[in-house]
Amino acid sequence: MSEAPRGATIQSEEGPRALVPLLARALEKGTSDAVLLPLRTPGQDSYAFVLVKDPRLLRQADPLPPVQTVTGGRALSSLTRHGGGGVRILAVMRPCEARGAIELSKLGQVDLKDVTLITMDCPGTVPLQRFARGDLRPSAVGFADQDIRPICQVCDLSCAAVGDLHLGWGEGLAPILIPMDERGAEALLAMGLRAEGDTSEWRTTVSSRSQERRERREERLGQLRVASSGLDNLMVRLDSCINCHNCMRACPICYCRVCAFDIRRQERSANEVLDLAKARGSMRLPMDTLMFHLGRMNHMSLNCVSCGACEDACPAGVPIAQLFAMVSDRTQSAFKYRAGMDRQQRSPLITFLEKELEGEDGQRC
Amino acid sequence: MNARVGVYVCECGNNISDQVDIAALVPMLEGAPGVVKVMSHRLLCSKEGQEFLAEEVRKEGLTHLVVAACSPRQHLPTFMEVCKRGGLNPYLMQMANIREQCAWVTSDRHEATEKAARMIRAAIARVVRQAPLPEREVEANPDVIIIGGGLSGTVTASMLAGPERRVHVVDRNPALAVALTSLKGVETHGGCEVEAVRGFFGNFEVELASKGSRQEVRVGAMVVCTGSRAMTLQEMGYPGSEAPHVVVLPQDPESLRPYLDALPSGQPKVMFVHCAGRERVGYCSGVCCLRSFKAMRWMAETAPNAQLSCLHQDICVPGRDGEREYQGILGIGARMTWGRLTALAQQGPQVTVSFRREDGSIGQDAADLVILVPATVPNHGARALIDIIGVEAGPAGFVEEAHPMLEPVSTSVKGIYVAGSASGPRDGRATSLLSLAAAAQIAAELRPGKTLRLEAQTSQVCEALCTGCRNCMTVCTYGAIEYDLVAQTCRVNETICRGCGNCVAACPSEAISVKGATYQQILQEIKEAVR
Amino acid sequence: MSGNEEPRVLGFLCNWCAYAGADLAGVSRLQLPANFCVIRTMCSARTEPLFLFKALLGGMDGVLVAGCHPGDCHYQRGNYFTRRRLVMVQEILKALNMEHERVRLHWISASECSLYQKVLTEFIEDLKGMERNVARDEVFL
Amino acid sequence: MGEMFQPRIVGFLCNWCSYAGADLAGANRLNVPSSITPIKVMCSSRLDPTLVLTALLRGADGVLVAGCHPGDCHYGEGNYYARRRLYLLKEVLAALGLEEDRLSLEWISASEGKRFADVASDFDRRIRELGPNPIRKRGQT
Amino acid sequence: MARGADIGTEMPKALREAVQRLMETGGFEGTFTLARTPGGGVDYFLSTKEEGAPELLPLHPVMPNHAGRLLREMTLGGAMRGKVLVITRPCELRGFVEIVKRLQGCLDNLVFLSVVCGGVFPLSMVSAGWDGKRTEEYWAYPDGRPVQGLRPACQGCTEFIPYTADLVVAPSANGHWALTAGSEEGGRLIERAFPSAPAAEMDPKALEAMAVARKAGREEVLSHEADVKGLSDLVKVFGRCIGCHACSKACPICYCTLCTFESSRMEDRMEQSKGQLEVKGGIRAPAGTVLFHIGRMGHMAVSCVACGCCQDVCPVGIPVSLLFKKVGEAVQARFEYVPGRDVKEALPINTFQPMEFKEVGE
Repeated sequence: MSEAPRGATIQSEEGPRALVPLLARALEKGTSDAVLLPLRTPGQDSYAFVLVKDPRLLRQADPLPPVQTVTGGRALSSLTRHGGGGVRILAVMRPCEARGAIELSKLGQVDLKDVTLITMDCPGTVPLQRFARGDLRPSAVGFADQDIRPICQVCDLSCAAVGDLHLGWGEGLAPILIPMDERGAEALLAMGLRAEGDTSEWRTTVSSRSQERRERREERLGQLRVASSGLDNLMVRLDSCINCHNCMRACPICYCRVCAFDIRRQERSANEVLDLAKARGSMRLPMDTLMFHLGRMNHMSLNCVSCGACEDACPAGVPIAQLFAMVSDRTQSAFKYRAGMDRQQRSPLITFLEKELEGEDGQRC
Repeated sequence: MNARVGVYVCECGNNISDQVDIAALVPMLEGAPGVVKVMSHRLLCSKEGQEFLAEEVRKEGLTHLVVAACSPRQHLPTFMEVCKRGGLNPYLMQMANIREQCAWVTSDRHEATEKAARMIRAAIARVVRQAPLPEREVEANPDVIIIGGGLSGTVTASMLAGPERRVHVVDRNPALAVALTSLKGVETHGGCEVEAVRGFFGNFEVELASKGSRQEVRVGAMVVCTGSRAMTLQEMGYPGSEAPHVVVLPQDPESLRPYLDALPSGQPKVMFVHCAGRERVGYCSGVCCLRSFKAMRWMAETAPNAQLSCLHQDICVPGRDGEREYQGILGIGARMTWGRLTALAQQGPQVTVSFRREDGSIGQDAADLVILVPATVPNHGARALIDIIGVEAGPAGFVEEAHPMLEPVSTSVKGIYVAGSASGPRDGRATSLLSLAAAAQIAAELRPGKTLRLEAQTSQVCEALCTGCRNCMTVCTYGAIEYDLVAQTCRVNETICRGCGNCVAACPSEAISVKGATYQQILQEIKEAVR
Repeated sequence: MSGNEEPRVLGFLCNWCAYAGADLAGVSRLQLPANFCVIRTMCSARTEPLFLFKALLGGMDGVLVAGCHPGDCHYQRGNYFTRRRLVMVQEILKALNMEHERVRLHWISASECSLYQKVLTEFIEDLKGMERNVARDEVFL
Repeated sequence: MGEMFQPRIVGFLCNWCSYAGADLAGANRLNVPSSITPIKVMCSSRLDPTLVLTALLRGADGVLVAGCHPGDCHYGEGNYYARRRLYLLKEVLAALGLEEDRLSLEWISASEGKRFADVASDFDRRIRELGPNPIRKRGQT
Repeated sequence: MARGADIGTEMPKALREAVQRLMETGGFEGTFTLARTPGGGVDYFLSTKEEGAPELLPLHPVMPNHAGRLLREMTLGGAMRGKVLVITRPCELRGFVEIVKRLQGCLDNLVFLSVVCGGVFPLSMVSAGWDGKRTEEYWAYPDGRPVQGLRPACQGCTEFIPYTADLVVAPSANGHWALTAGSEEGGRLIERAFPSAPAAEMDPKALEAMAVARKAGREEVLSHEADVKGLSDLVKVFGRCIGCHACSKACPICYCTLCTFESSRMEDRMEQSKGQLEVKGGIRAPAGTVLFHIGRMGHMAVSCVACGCCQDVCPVGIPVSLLFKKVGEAVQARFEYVPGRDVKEALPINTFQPMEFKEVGE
């Protein structure tokens, strides 16, 4: 859509929760078969993505929970990895999760054919471990929350309207549903709404929010770069890493069945380790911490959406999402790619131009 | 079974031993894991050396062999044969190139010896991780399909057809030349188009469609002889080219006769404009100057009172006869002007020709008849055909050769060849030459009754690890990887795979590996290199 | 079970004894419950514990594993391993208070068609006395 | 450093161009630093970044990857992919301040024996200036 | 049992010195032990030289990785060439022995030093910063009072005495600690390292007091979070599982290269899920959370050594280790099996007695 999009304003005080009755209406209308969104779990202490067909289940729904458990991309992948099977799904998730889903669709792990992605302005989430321990149980997260994860605090795409339908909201802003394409418009219609409202207020808000975040991102990641540049500093940054590889498992992009670096954990024989230990005095075990993190950066930094799931899953408190953000900001801009933003653009490593990557800063390659 | 590796160091006369201290080298290698024998020899590639090596393999019961000698690019086949004679699978042999890449390039004897040791240890570590590979062969269909029944198609067909090889010739044109239809062993399919191609070298299935009917032809190879054509006036797009006295130079100058008859009496001006459409296509077609000169000569004979002129850019008349033709044209008094055609305009009975001179200024001339000498472009339908058969095309839409010098009639797809001007503008002579070359290459590679040797070191997919992301498929040049819709994993067609390993690097899951260059094998080499 | 709903039961029958016994029950025209689904395995030892968990969590009200009597295994000793595995499965279910009665192991030879009928009927009767398997309606599995 | 620094450089050479080029350097008796140990790969595209990374993290002081010139790849377009992959690796290393200069990608054809020798010598000199790979001394990787 | 040597009262310093002596006199090529990382944390190291070696912290009360897992990864390809002193806790040693039974590692040339184990603290406590006072409290002579803040699995651990260690650090009498021998090799090592130290033995009273405290602790920890009453409770407990499978990756027993729960055979096709969606009105995505955990119990409950690593790495704090402990104990008791007790003892699911469990199947 070239001209400014229009949206449907919803009269509600509830922010993203206002979506729930609309989704129920869309389900009842029958234009969609199911809704994928986070539900409160039976223990009432967490959230999980559920594919909902029965609208009664939506009573437990929270479209924008204060914590990120499984990312939406992974949830969608688990359902559609082997094809969507013609089930028309309205999938509600945060922009970073939706970007993850889009990246996964490029990697053949998500089938978006019959999926309508619904995204919304995201104020960020609180750290999963603190939430799980019960230290932090906010009922809702606001845009000014100081407890949100460090990676959310520097997210400049928290309001990226990458879905087919996007919900804009925030302090002093009435919720507004904005169709971003044909599919979104259809979904809006199924909810019984019309995109007649002006979106300029939302756009202004988002643009200033993003600008602020971009500046903070530059600043904080810049500080991190200074603090972790070079082998010595980097090793200090990774010191508490226990090589559990859980960052990789929580990552929505890491889609391999067995991580290459898990296979390689058994690569060194006892004698090899002994020889190395003798040569260097001692060897920390398990080995190849750096290999794992650098290798993973090579495998997926181009597709990293900075969702922070890795950092949430790290039992050792490594600021891994921030390190990845720092690296992937650079690698993605080197290939003029921003993960999950453009569904048409091909992933950089499976395509090429005959003339490229030359000049500018000399002969890098 | 435990590995028994034999390491044989060739002195290569003095070529290696001059620079590498063989006496010091041999003990450095003893005791490497799996190594049961290390020995040096004066010249392993000699007849005596080969026999010695084959005997050693047998006598020592070697399971793996390392030959430290010259470049595998020189003697790999030699020593693979030796393995076979010794009863060892030839892929269980690894060569360490200590001549070209060590002895000959290292001046310090000590350093050369150390480096040789590293290289040989790497070869040992690599070879013990090598599995025996079968020499794979596939039954091949000797029949050939030729797409296009023009000059190149006819030449190729006449060379290939025989009692043991059936040749199919397909052409969009329903009426094919008698030269073709009367050929023995040739089956013509006039008025047909290729709809789909399945399979691979030796076993293609080609689907042909004509109006209302379909048929399938099974062949071992395909030759693209779609030829080329002249660019049309519309395609050239010069302003005013619709003027009645502007004409494109036809294949046969005789076709110009009606225009000559219509020329005013007296001394009518006839202008040949070279390089028509050259800017549009972006290349010099290379064959048109000569064609134009021949037409001018014909015209000088047919209409002797006509004043001939020629607007040209560069004169391109390579070869034995070109210069003679050019001088001939100058001899008959044709006026040569340098200029780049910009526009044409019919003004009264004459056509005004505007052109840009070398210095950028605009010149004008007028003629009673303007003959545009057109650029050569791929034939109609070539683009669609290229997409159907899956070969690479260049920017101009011609079929791209596998290699312009080494493989001028091969394409990016093994078993699909290109002849004549389907791969670029050609004159008749080059067309025939390339057609003969294609026929010869097919005759050599696809001999009736012979099976085809396939690349042994191909890629393979581990289904349990494959996630179906199809990165490997995307980067494969040869279309050797298929996606199995039921299993939802990728699979390598080992008949097509050529073993470059690009897919391996594209797969993050290590679900795909290439035999003979597995991760472990390269890793072992790395370890030895950094030791 | 609430109402008159029939319990759904899955059976893993070994080819040589239990399955043959089931066939014989058919030949003998013995009447059997309809809501019983059979999976034939070559040996009862093929029945992975995982299959049992999967069936239970998939909403099956009961799972029956039946093989040759101890000592009669067509593959000599497969059913001894089956027995240990079933012991393990039942211990796991017991420890989690998960209605281990839903999983049963029986030895049924090729000639014991009436035992087959009896085992099956009793199993289903017992299941009727239990609640419907909650896994059938559980969204968060 | 107590003793003279003898770099260890891994040279990944593509079979069709650069390996042949290195052979030619030999045939012409040019001088190539012995620090470079060649490893033949069929195509530069066989090298995934992690393999190159493995070499660096296992202690190689430098890694030289050489393949056919763009457009000349024996397999059509492998080297274009190789270029992107290594570019990515360099970017990752650079982002973390990890001496990306220890890695170099060069195009060397089969006829460029002289160029191979020059590139190798030049790279060897640059690595000597950089000094030993610090990872070699570390008790943790 | 061979003799033991009194090493004094000052733990953990005395332990460090004992290790030093053993290294000097035992003919070892290296020590596998916890040590200080450059960044100030604690992790396992294989240390060979004294100079430049990190500060050794043998038996420091944390378990960043399960030593059995690390030893497995190292010795999968064959035995260690030289003799190495491996300093681990009893559950780590048992875990390694258990995995060696599955041919995933090799015990040759490894000499084990273990401890009458006081348990370890959770990993989160380490990343929050370690306080020296805690070390002092931890190494106080055991008198039956539980140490506060240990891993839940440790609070209820009743298998705190190692079975197959060559050397065992144990409470002796009067507040003294002893290095005792668990094998002939251990006896020889002690003789060589401590030719003149006063003889000492394990203190049965201290062990008894520990056992009583642990039994009480076990009742305590298993009675809360691990007390599940059927599927609905399980769904509540595992409701917050994010499916990262960190528990299985940290587990010393889970050794599969491709976990079956991550393989394609466990992935539902949408065509199949549709039916479930109809019946239930909704399905969790990814589904299979409970199946994963119960299925994993089916795979490794017989071998679970209740080390607690699974719970330590769980990012959402599910009491995984307690549930596994409960289930593992039940299964192991039925087979009268203690995992890792003896490397020659067959895995209960890989063996059978013809005349057993007669009640099952009839």
